[in-house]
Amino acid sequence: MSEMWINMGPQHPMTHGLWNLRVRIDGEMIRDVDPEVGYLHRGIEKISEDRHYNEVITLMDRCCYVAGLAWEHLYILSAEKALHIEPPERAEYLRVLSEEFQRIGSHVMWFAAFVQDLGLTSPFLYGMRDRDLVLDLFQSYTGARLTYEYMRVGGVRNDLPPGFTDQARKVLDWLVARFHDYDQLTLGSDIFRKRCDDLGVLKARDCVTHGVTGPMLRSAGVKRDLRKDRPYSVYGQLEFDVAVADGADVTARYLVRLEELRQSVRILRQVLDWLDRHPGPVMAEQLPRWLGAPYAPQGREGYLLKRNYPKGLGFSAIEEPHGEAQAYVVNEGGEHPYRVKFRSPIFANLSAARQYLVGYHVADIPPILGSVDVCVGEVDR
Amino acid sequence: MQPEDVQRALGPKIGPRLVAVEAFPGTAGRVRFQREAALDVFHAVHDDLGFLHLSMVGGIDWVDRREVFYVVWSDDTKQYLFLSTDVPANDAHVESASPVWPSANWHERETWELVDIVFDHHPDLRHLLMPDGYVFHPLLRSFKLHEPEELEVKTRHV
Amino acid sequence: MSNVSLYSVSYDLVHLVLVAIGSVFPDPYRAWITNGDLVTGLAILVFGAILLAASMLNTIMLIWWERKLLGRFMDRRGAMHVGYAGLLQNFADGFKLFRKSTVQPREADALGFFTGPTAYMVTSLIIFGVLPISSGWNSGVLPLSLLLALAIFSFAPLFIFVSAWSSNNKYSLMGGMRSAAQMIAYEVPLLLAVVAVVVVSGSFDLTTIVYEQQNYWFWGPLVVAFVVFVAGMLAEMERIPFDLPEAEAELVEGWNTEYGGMLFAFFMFADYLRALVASILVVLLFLGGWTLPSWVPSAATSFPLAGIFWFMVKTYIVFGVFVWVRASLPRVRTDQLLRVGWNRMIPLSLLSVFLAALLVTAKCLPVFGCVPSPGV
Amino acid sequence: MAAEITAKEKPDEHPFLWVARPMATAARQFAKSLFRPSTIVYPYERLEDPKFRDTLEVASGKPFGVGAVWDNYRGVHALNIATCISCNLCAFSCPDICIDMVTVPGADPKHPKKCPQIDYGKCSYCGFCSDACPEGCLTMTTRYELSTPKRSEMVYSPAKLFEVFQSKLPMNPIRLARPANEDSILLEPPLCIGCNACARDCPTQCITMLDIPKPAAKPGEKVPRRIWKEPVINDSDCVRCGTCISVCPKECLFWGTHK
Repeated sequence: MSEMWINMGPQHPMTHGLWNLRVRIDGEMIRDVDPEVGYLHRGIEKISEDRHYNEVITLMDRCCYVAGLAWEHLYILSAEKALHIEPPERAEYLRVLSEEFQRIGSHVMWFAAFVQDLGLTSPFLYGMRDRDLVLDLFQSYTGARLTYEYMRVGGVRNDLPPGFTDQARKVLDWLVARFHDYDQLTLGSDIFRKRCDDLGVLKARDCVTHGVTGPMLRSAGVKRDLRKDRPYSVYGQLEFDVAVADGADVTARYLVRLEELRQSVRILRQVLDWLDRHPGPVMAEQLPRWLGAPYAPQGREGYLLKRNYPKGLGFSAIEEPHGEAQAYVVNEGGEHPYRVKFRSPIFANLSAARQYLVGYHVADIPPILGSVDVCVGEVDR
Repeated sequence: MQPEDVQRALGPKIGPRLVAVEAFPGTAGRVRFQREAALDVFHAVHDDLGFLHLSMVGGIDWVDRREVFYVVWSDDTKQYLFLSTDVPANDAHVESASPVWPSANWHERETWELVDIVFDHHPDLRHLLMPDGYVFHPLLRSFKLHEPEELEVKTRHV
Repeated sequence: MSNVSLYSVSYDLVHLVLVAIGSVFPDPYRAWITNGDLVTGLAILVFGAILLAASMLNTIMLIWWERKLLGRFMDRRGAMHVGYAGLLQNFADGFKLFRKSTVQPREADALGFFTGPTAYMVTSLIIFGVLPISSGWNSGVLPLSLLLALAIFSFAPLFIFVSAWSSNNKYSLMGGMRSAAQMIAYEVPLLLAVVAVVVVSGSFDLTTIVYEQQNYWFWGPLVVAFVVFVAGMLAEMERIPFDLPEAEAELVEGWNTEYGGMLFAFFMFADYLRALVASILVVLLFLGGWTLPSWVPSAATSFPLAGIFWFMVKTYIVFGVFVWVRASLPRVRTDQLLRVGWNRMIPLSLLSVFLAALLVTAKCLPVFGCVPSPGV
Repeated sequence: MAAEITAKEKPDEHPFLWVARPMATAARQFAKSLFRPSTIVYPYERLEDPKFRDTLEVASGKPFGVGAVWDNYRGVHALNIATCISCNLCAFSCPDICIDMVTVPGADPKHPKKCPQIDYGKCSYCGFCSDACPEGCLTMTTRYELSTPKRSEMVYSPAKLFEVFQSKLPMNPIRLARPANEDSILLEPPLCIGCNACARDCPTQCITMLDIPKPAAKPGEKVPRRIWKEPVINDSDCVRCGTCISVCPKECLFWGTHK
């Protein structure tokens, strides 16, 4: 049989973004793959070096367009460490609220895209409809539906509007009922099980070797979740379980994500209760003095350096909806960060593509990559 | 695991090529070593200390020198560990970590093309994010962005 | 049962017009104008035009029906702006496609590239010539109309493969291969399921088959054949869950990736023509055609064109079931599809033939509460 | 690596249910949305319309997250020209550099007034400008319909932004509180020449020039030629726009903390 290379991408329904998967096929079988990324490279790390600490937040929303608030949280945690700032506790709870709602939004969006790859058309719209409720909530307290710009160094921009928590609880109740529908539409159908069982298998050992994290790793039976293992923010005070499944295949990833949705709802109920009981400030009192008017003309050059502003290194890692994201901010005492480096979980998950794609059918590429949950904005940065 | 533990475990193997193990908030420490010791440090950290998971490789351009840093994670102690080494700017190359952690592959490709640090014995050092044949290294300090339109200070009387 | 048929109506119409025209001319010309051959020829043309218009119109309405149904399944509204409830949306879409220029890839083979969609469209249209619509409303009595319809129906893989191959696109080629494999695999059980119907009804004529169902619809006694036929038709129509040849997730649009404008419209339109044919065949073979059960009050069947009305209602409901399946099921994989086709469908369809023969020879049909018609 | 299974075990396949459950779910959704699908027929129905929102909630029972706080939406800006003090802070705070300060026609020609002009082709709606506005005259409204056939029409002049302000749309009420301990503007006295540029350009007129005593000439030194005045800045009125710093010819003003 003769083999041939086909380019799946950069414009292809499977890619969910702008990247290219080169596949060598033999009939319908995959013999080799070579992912090519970089079509969406905007140089966010470079641009950040020319921006004030707060202005970088606008870039974070564009990093991953389905998990903007999670990336804001990641950057803010790291920048605050580099600048030696302590946010108030209520701000931390608001950030966790945002991150968990973002997880729900991201996973529901993933569900929609994933079933669309399998040819299930109507659950796609159910997913988009349910995500819209989460976006409505975001709009009501951050003021935007996709690019939130909500968090600030030292806290968050504003407190919740009145009546938010009741509305949020109603939305959570509605969502929990919808998760049952999702299960019926996918796991309940024989065709889904026939297509997804034992597909795209990546065992725990390979996951660790190739740096794969997030739901893909947990679906292989490894119980690693930074929210539990290395509690950042206020996750240490919240009760939840880590979703783990056996099987390491597409169905297992589906199970892990659906369970994470339910755990997120559980976390959110606790956070909402806490927020109801503990009013307080959402912005740190003691900000570095120059953060107040960071944008105005600074006068003689280098005055900040002259003032001996403390330098610092900030490193943070969070469990983003797609996996383990890290940020490293180097503060050399200027008004801009000296260097910002982000670690995108999908970047690593995608680099292992050869391990979980070769040997399956061409028709299996969309569901397998769908279960990886590719978001190119954060791969290319 | 504390920085002292790391120092105790790595010290005998690496010897004087281990520059220091510093405390670094949120991690088990920051191991600074000379680049000649790179592979030994990687093997020691991977095999002896059990940091099986390489999360991130990156580079920083300090104009006169360049720093390569690695972030590794251990499932046993549930901690991160920073490794960092300096390379001179005019001779920026270091041993690749790919043989020890295959996940370093793409991270090193990215670091090479953005910060211009060559990784020796890398299996596949090609452009990743930038187009093939791109000769610049954008994350170097010498690579200037377009100047933003100068914000003139316009006041009422000018 | 009246003697009126679509062809006889058009013959009478043409005859009437020609006599009227001939009356103004002197005699030798009048005789030439009203002679039988000319009337027959023109009548065939008019008959074809009416058939074409009717089938086209129905297909467009079928697309509208699918869009509206699918919209409600997906918790949305479907087309709603052009015309009342979006009835004219598909005309607008068709007009848009009609105005687009036809782009031919440089490396494509022109002959196959253009004949493929055209022939696909034409063969799909021809089938309507042999399908009876109501009592007497047919193109005349064809003793083998069922066989003819299925024979024309199975031309399609050839043209799909030709257009896919001549597109010179790897995705198209894979789609064409899949299409050929799939259609051939499902052709066999489809025909075997039809054999079961033929065994029970004793005829290859669609009109006769419908009249055989006056006492009981065939889907009851021939339930296995019914299931096999519907599943086979889903595969032949290339609709979800069997739309692998144009699986948009991995093959972009499969064999019509390279087509745009009117040529794409041909493909799209022919797909729905075939869906209409499939729904009509299901109604004719298993759901009693234009007849209604005897317990239905006679008022429901006594108004003019009642047969056609009920026939269309049944057809649209059957298509609605196809839409329902599309809204709720994922796509299967090629190897799974073929395995089901060869390993499950063919034994099932053989079983259905066997059961049909058993029913007839053991005279079990009255079990279903029906008196067998004298022909059995 | 001991695995603990908290996700549900894979449910067993039901050989006889085949595809019944997904089809039943789809049919249930069909029945629910037969009369009122969840979609909102956008140009005719708008979520920001409170009347429509109330009827919808009753009709479908679906919780709508927006509730009564649609006002927080960050859309097109509204500019109250009357209260704008031309402090430039919006332009400085813009990460996308889409705000330009342009002269507003109709003002005193000797004292032309500059107000922000926003290019919505570049704007990212981050709200930093309205957060930075010390007078609250630049706010964001709920207007979100911006499509236009020409790129040049994406640039909103101050007059156009004032029209938005006059249309009385709900405005985003959220303000970012200024931190309690901001830097102040300090003077390095030996460098000052008393030129009055800072006091003249201060948008809030919080700088007053106070006379300082002219020192007596020391033997062998000339008294520097300058105006014997020094700026004094009223910190409670200052909006920290930095205009004085940028116009100071001698660079004698700088950011810092009072001792």
